[in-house]
Amino acid sequence: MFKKVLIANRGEIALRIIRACREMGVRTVAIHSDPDAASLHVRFADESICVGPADAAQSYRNIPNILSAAEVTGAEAIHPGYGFLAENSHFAEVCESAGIKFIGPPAECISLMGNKAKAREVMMKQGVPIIPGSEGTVRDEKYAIDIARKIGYPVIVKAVSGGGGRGMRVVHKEDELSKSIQTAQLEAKAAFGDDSVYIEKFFVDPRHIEVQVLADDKGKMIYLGERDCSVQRRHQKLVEESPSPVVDDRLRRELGRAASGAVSAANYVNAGTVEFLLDKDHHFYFIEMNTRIQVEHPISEMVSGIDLVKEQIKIASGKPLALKQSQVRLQGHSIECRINAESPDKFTPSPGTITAFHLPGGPGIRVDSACYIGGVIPPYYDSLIAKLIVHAGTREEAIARMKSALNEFVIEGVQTTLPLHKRIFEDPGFVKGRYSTSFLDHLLSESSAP
Amino acid sequence: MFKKVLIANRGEIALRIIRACREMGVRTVAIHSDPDAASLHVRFADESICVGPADAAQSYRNIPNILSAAEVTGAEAIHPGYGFLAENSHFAEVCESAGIKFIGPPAECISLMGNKAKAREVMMKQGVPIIPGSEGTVRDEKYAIDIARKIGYPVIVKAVSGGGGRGMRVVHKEDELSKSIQTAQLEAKAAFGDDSVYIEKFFVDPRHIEVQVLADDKGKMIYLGERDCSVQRRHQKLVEESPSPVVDDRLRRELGRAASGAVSAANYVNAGTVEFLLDKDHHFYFIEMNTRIQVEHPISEMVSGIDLVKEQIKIASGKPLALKQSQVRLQGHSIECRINAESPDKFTPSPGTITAFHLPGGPGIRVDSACYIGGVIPPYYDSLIAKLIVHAGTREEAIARMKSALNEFVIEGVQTTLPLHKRIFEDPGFVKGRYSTSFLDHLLSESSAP
Amino acid sequence: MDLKEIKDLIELLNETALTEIEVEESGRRIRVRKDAPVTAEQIAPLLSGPAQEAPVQAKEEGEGQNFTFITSPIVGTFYKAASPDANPYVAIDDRVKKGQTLCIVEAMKLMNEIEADVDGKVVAILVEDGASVEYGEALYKIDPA
Amino acid sequence: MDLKEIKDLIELLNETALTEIEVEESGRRIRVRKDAPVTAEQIAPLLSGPAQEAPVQAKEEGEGQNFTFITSPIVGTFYKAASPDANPYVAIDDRVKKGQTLCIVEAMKLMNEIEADVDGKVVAILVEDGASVEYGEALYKIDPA
Repeated sequence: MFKKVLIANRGEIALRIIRACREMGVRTVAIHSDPDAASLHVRFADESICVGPADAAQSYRNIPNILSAAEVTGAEAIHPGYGFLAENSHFAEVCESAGIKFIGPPAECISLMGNKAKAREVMMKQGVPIIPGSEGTVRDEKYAIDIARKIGYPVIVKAVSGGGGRGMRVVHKEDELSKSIQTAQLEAKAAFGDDSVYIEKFFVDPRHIEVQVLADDKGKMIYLGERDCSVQRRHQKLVEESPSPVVDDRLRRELGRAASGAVSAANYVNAGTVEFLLDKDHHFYFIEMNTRIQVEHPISEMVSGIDLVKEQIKIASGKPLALKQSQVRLQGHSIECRINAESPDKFTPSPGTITAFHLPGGPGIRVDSACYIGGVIPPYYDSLIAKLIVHAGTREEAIARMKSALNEFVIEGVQTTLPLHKRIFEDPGFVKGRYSTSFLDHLLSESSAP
Repeated sequence: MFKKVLIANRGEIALRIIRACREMGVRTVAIHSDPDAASLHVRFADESICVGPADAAQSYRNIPNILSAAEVTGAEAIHPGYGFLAENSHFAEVCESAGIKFIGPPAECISLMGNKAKAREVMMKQGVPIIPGSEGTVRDEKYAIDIARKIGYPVIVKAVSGGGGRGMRVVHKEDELSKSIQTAQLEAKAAFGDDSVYIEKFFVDPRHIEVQVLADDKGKMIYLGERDCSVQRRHQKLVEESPSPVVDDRLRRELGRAASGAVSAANYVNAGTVEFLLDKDHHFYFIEMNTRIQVEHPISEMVSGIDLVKEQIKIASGKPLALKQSQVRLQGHSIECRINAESPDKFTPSPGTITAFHLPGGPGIRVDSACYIGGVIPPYYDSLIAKLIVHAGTREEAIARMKSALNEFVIEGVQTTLPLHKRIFEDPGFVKGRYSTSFLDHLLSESSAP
Repeated sequence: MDLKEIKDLIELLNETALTEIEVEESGRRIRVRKDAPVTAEQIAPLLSGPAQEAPVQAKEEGEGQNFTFITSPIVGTFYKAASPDANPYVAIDDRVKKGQTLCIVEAMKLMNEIEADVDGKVVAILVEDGASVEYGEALYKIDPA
Repeated sequence: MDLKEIKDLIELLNETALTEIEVEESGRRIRVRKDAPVTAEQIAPLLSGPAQEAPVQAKEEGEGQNFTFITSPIVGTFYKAASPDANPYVAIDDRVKKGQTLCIVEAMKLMNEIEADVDGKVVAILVEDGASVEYGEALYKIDPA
């Protein structure tokens, strides 16, 4: 086991990793930018180093300074968290060449999964169901038209290097196709420096279902059930639950088998998430694989009883997985709300100083947060204030518990999404488990209607 | 199910019951004394009624005002929590005669278990192992001498109506016996208005092991494993864990069988705790049965996944137990620390205003507390600030998690027992699970030694 | 949110010579109150003393006048008269004498007569007939002048 | 405890014209700093602008004198001289010119020469030879007078 780990992140995930390390007897090094000097991750780490100014490109993404910080503190491994450098294959590579263990998959896995078209190809070969669409990138207009006719409209044009909704265009008719491809290419070039795009079947009102996997470097892997992350606003998840209200045992096994296939195809090691789109007929299709710990990992921890961050660290240190698939037992129901510092209607960021912060408590309540009274939500980074996670015997009890907890949660000084979260748990469609990725748009348009 | 429940308590247990009610869709009525008007239990209940001044005898123990409060608010049931009226059989009786359901056992169970000598007799008849000692109360000096000779010194003289260490005397030699009985009688008379005492074998360095039971009014019962509450200071528990580090599966089944016997013997209904003394040879003896929810109930909830307060309410409303004993599955290890507003060395109460209150969070952390920044710990009631509960896969992990959480917990404005709790989890004896009820006295005398 | 408001009120209270502030709006009521610093000598009788059944007397200072409030010593239902057909014990502007019955608070099917503990004039009746009252709730405002 | 101390410091800071307070004791360091209110125009370049490698310049006001601090633009190991045998680049009381090498900060096996960005006199060398330095850590105190 490592003696010292550097955490190349901030906020709640940095604190989450520090907690895991402390419980394992591993010393921690926090890095931080200038404005984060008074952050809890800095306070609770054994050591801390300032790596740059507010701009993340010069601090939390500053590879030379972060590696120097590992070097001067004698850290043997780096945990990247999520965001920042977590899915940067170059960073993983540089870590390994500097003799510092990157707590995540090998650089090749990151770069394979970072290339959406290549990932599709590999999954197809392995027999993992993929969304019908082009083989590789689309350069040629005639090929695009043929493909779109074959799979049927609507189709979606996507950037190969894309993410977060940028470089995407939904096309409903053939005469829009050519223009949409050009626009997507321009956006992709501007956003990612790569104008390659591909075409896929576009599904109306699908669900977003993802499978959590853990794989060690001995070739063993397990999956920990699915998360339903369909409550999204512009591809930003707001509420996640596990299990999904529409996945039964048979579908769960099929999803697990597909996720196992994805892991094998990529020679994947460490924690990862295989994302699927689930259509109305409960057919599922591989979307992409996230090669990192995810924001919503706690709900899988609650139902499986497995500490995913500790497992990440154990796997990176060369330990084999302690559990077999047959020993994974999923119990009860877990839901997570991401409480952001945003106006709950317009979603404009609301940075500022937290003037009141009272957490809900009691049975089945978990809060992952790095906020405190007097602490600041700076304008430079993401707006997550806290993840409120509940666990209960059934979905119905979990919803009741979440409603109760949301009402106890007091945050002042900044605007938050708490009012929106309360609305979601009052919505009859959500309560019945009948929702898709367009649920939140519908809910929000209801309120803006006269 | 009840539509409205009145909670005849304050602090964290009142909030705990309110949370359970809200999750079950049951409306709540909080009662409070004058100085508790700004308490969280008042804030989070649907309705609240002031029932008297600071003095608990005139507010939280004021039976007429509490019943009137139930009447004017239309509450169908009263949850007494722990302390105050929870083990007052007269109150349970008056509730029933006023047509208000008392959420607890029948009044006869409370009064039977409140009489320690009678409870011994009943248990003995049922075959539950009891501590060797006198049959019934001791009035006659010759009988006392005979009994003490038979069971062997040291022996302990105890008040029949006793509790909390008052009216107790340990006797090491025969020539001390007669005087000790007289002193105990005087103390018992003064404290409880009843000078009856009895004699028991006194064990050196035993463990305090208790079994949580749930029984419905159809005659079904289950037990949820044991709690080890040996870390005590003058019979006040400070740290509890479940399972006990010294109880194996065989002993657990035997304890469960004995607890079941106690439930049958008393015709017990609702949640209760059967307390045992465990000697060095792992023989156990019935001490008493607590006829209420206990402060340390969360650790049993964590390992069993069963919400004990919800079960209490369900049982009181006439619902049968949903689980059979064979379906009770205990998982992992849970530990609770009671953080009190006391000086950590002298244990003098430290009431005051909470000026900083930062809770630990993350996986496996639960906090039950009714404190908040700006809130007041009044001098009139007990000094519990918060119960910090951890749950993890193994005892080792649970200890590591507790140490980490204790270090994150920030409480200012009053003195707390946090420093003492930190010391306990650093103690090699505790870490190895080798401790008895005299553990804390030894630990404290070490520090006061020069 | 209440926590913040309560804190603000406490702060305000501590900065001033006031001993109580009460705010009521849209069905919600917040009251903060401070006592003189509590000493062990004061707590001891509190913890062991017998229940006081005498009406609690509270005073209000305002515009140079001292008013006395008759508050409910118990939780129950407030009645202005001995029975639905009877006249109210007292009306506004009536002069009352110490020991005179002002109203009834019913609790546990028992009618508890609440008496004036001061001579004076009834300035206001603060509770509706038949309303439920909590401990310490003001029932009558009396001008002892 | 820190939360309280941080809050106190923030308060102190807000009451004065200072923009930063730093307290260090028994191995723990707290620094609170305030900026001018941040506007959207200011954030935009921050989020997209190129990495600045120039040494950060900080000023201190004290006893009527303005000092300039040469701070480390990177994380690494501080060396006063080009090699263990060589003389330090500069010593206390030396006069330095803008662009003159003051020291080396080694990072990633690369020696990064840190230059003075102002003419002046070296008043203090704030870091031990061979110590690790973080981003923004003050290395030299310069009197530009």
